[in-house]
Amino acid sequence: MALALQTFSTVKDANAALKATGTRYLGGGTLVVRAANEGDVSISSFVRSTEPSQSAITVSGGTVRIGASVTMAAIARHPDLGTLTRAARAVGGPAIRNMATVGGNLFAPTPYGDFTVALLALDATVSTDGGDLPIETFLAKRDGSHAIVTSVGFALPPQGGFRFLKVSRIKPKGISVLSIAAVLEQAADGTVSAARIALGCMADRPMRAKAAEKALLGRKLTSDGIAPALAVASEGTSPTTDPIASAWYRAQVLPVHLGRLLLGQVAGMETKA
Amino acid sequence: MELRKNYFADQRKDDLHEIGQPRPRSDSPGHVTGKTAYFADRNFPGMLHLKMVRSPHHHARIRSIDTSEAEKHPGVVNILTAKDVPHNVYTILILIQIGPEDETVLADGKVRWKGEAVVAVLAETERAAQEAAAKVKVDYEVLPAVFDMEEALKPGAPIVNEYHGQNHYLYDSGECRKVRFGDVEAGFAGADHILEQTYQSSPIEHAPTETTGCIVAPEGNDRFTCYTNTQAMFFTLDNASIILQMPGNKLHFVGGTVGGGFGGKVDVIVEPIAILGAKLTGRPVSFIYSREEEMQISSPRAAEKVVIKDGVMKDGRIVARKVTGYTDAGAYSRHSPYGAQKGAGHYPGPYTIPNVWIDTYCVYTNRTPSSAMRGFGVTIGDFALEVQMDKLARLIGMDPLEFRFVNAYRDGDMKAHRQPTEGAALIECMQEASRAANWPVAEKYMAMSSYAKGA
Amino acid sequence: MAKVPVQFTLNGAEKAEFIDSGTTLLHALRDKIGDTSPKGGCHQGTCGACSVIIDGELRLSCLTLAETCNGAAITTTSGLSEGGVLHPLQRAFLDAFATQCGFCTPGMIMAAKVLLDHTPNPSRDEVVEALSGNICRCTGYEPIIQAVLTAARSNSQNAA
Amino acid sequence: MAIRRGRGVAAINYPTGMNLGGDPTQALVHSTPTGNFMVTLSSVDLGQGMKQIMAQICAETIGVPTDRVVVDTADTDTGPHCMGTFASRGTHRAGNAVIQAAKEARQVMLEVAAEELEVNASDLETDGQGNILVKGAPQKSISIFDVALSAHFKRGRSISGRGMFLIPRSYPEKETGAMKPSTCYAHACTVAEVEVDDETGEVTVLTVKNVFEIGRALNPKMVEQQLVGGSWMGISHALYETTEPYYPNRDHGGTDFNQYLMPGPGDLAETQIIVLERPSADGPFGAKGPGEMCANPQIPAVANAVFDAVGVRIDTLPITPERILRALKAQAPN
Repeated sequence: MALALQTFSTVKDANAALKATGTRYLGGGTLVVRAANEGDVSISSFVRSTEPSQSAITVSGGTVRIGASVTMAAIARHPDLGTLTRAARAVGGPAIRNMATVGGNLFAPTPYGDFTVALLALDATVSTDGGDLPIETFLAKRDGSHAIVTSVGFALPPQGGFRFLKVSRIKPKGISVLSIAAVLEQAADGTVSAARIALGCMADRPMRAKAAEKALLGRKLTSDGIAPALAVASEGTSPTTDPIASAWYRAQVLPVHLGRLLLGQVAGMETKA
Repeated sequence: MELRKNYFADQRKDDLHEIGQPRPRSDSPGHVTGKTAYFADRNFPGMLHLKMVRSPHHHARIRSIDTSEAEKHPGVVNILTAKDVPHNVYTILILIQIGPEDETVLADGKVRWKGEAVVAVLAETERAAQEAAAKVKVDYEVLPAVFDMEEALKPGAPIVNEYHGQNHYLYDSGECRKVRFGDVEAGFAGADHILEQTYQSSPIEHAPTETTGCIVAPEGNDRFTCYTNTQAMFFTLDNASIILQMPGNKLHFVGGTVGGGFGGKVDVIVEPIAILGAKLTGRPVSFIYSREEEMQISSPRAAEKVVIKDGVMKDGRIVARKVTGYTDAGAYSRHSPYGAQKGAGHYPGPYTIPNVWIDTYCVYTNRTPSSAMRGFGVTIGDFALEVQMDKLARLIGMDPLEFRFVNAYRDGDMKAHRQPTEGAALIECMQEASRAANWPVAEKYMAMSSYAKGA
Repeated sequence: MAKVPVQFTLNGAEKAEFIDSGTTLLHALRDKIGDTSPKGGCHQGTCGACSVIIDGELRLSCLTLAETCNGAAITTTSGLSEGGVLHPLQRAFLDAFATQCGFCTPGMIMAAKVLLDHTPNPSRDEVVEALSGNICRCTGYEPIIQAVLTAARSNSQNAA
Repeated sequence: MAIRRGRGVAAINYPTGMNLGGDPTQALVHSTPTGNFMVTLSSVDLGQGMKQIMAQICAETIGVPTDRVVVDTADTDTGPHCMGTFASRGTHRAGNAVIQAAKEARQVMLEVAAEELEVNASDLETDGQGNILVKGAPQKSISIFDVALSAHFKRGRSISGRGMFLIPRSYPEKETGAMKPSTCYAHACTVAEVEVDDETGEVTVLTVKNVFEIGRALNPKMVEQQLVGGSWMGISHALYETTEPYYPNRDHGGTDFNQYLMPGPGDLAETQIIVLERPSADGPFGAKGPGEMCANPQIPAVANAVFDAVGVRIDTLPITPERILRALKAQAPN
């Protein structure tokens, strides 16, 4: 079967077309066109939707909704999404960021999917034609998911409450050794009152570091304060081994990098902004 | 860049018109305007695309190959197997009488590394070739494989390549290329310290931005023009002539504009099969490695293991050096027997050592055949030698840079392979490095010269 | 095989072709239209040699389907010099000896052009970031970074 | 967390050519009717700039500006044999062949000029600008343009030459290994300075100071290109590159430029290049082959610098953060 592209003006029609075998949804092309170029003959047809809502970013009342077709570059330059610039710019180089979409990133296999790590820490909601799912549930089920993602939504974290770190061997553009996103709320005395920490490359898809989150509660962000959280940071992880790093290495340096992120020791990190 | 004209000024005239001038490169305007024509910047009507069916196993017997479904696939024009290649078993260095022929163009009865070419599919489009390749059925009986050079050299190890019969290349000097100079054991016996260390590398890819490939066009007169990015035109033409049993006058190679080579494009892999495809179909054929093929199928720089044993005196003189080098050729020779031999000629490095013993082995394992790369036979050896030098200096409590001055070769010094040193300049490089890096050494070293002692 | 029409401007000139559906822009440009300045270094989106500018944005033509470019304005390196006069970036690459094998050069120039179009006086870090999706195996990048910085300076001088 | 600094040195030499296989290259040179010169080869330019260098070598030898020389390569229907571009042999071997061919062509050119000027050819010299002058009487001269016209249309001479450079094969002696693996050697010394993060094993190469002795810098800017790019590749080999990250385990080989690691533009060391020239006896204008050796000394220099920084020896390439971290953890905890 020669390849073909089918374009639909609504998500509904595109979803219907995706029921046929050999079809793959075309977002920015960075995953599926690559697969076809590399000889994945299971792909015979690209399906895309041009429904305008998929390309929209809306920010209102502290809530953000990002259409699934929005690119990393569009997020990085959006005036109201400064919090996420670092995470959006963690994806690829400039050309990739002009192509790679939020929707695609949700499906990107480890070690890709750094932006999804951010979305997981933000506890985003993933919307499809068929309804909404918490991102954690969505990620768990994504391999069997055929419904086109239309958007993701989340509450903007308080000022300085979002932290993101991607560790890579190559600068400025390298794929992840690991990535960490954290949404932290602190009480007036500096103790952590709420924490969500998401990890990339510590499993076959982004995951939450729930033991570490729990261990941070009521603690201050000092070396001593975070020590219990670092001690349990690897709980539940099954880090990936790939050409970039082994599972052993990832497990070893996770607490180191998490500690640096929590202590604000990451170069270029804006903990206030 | 700074040219230091004060060194060796007595040996050089600087009165030239064109040499030594920073003339602009004549090819750069083409590069910056995108007009430089690389081999793939050609498009012939009716051009076919060649895709390889490759072995998924490291070592396996081929029980059968079934191409019937693939042949029926729309767009497929021809499918080639071992029986279609006139002289299927070859080795490229046969041109300089380094045999035996040990490699197949298309696997015949056996595969010896994961990724080995088994069946070539020629189709109207890349996509049709990929789809048809997926329909070729090869029945394999998986065999035990060996990946570790030490394991491969043990008795009873699976034999990687029957054309050799054992898992190492057989030189006229035996299982290894040897250099013997002085009496190394006597040297060790008289040394203040002995240090034996092992160094290891893994395969390294040339990773040129332009992948290996060629486009072959029939000229219509029984001649075939092969547009190629080979690093060696006649070397490739002559090997293709042997493999295809075609007289050289039927072959016309055009190249010379290459998107990076670094030694990765001297293996004569894509051209013969593409020419054969063009000959059998009468149509132009394009065979261009995918990036994945370039990374994992094309020959890398060999992994090497280097064992160095040194005897050193408290005053810094190295009095004996024994080096055992192992080059991991992968499943086939390609250029590796040459590289291992080149290594033997390179040790013990740019130092004058009275007692030297070198053994270099070319070892076969079930991995991607390795071959030449920038610094062939030397790069990894230099890593081992120069880390060893650092360790020796620290062992005797000497500054590592000064330690190298003590041992540096100079004009007239006899090398282990029995050539007198000529044109040495190691000392001057180190003197300049001492200044540039603000790494002071004793005045006596700064006063040294590579010119023959007493000259 | 279904042929579909594509129509866009390439370096200012109208182009219209019938192509196989699913064809990448890289193939359409090189094999149908004959602009071979974008190079196919990986077809994976990992080398940047195929970079082109689509409606002002840097894109990888190997991962872009040509059909999705209908109505777009596409710029390639072959379209930068006008009337035989090199673009300042091309001039700077020549003067800095920033090309060796030249295979990455058209993509590098595209990436640099987009940078300078949006950021006429970039910092070194901004240049590094702009070039980060493009692989060069020959130069060690430094001459390329210097060429882009030089081109930016010459641009700002001309503007002043 | 501690960022620890160290420096290391390495010194190397490198053989030019493939003597152990036998090493020939041929060249042809001829003039056009208007006194431009064609160099015909089958040598391959990999991007290192062979065509430009051959043009400069021919121009110097004939006595014309480089832009009057065109290099035609590599077409096996027209170009004479060349062993290939590898083993740092291109400039050295092909350059010598071009010199020989250009000398022969130059001799014909001078003979024709001598007939035109009615002097002896041995009394003539070139000015490098395209003119042939009588030694000691430069007012008596003829342009190479006119000489070529005369040769073609008046005197029936072919201003052309054949060049052949062959290093005969050296066969290593079986028992002693006596051999002649090279005709000349280039040299280098590198000092590298690194920072090592002792909690993650990450290495940053801060500076590399490279001194290269290359015989003769035929085109200094092109030499610089090679040496800067080579120095980068050396660092890349030291810290990043492998197609089998878990060698000898065959799994997890990279298949793209994301997985196959090389330093990016944000990973560059401050690089200093210093060049010395000790002309080789048999090189074209004394040149040796710098293309390969320039990527070698950085590897051990970086390895030694890592030891200097954190006190662990990594004797396996590449020196990855993982290998450093494992070694640090294996060190006695005190």
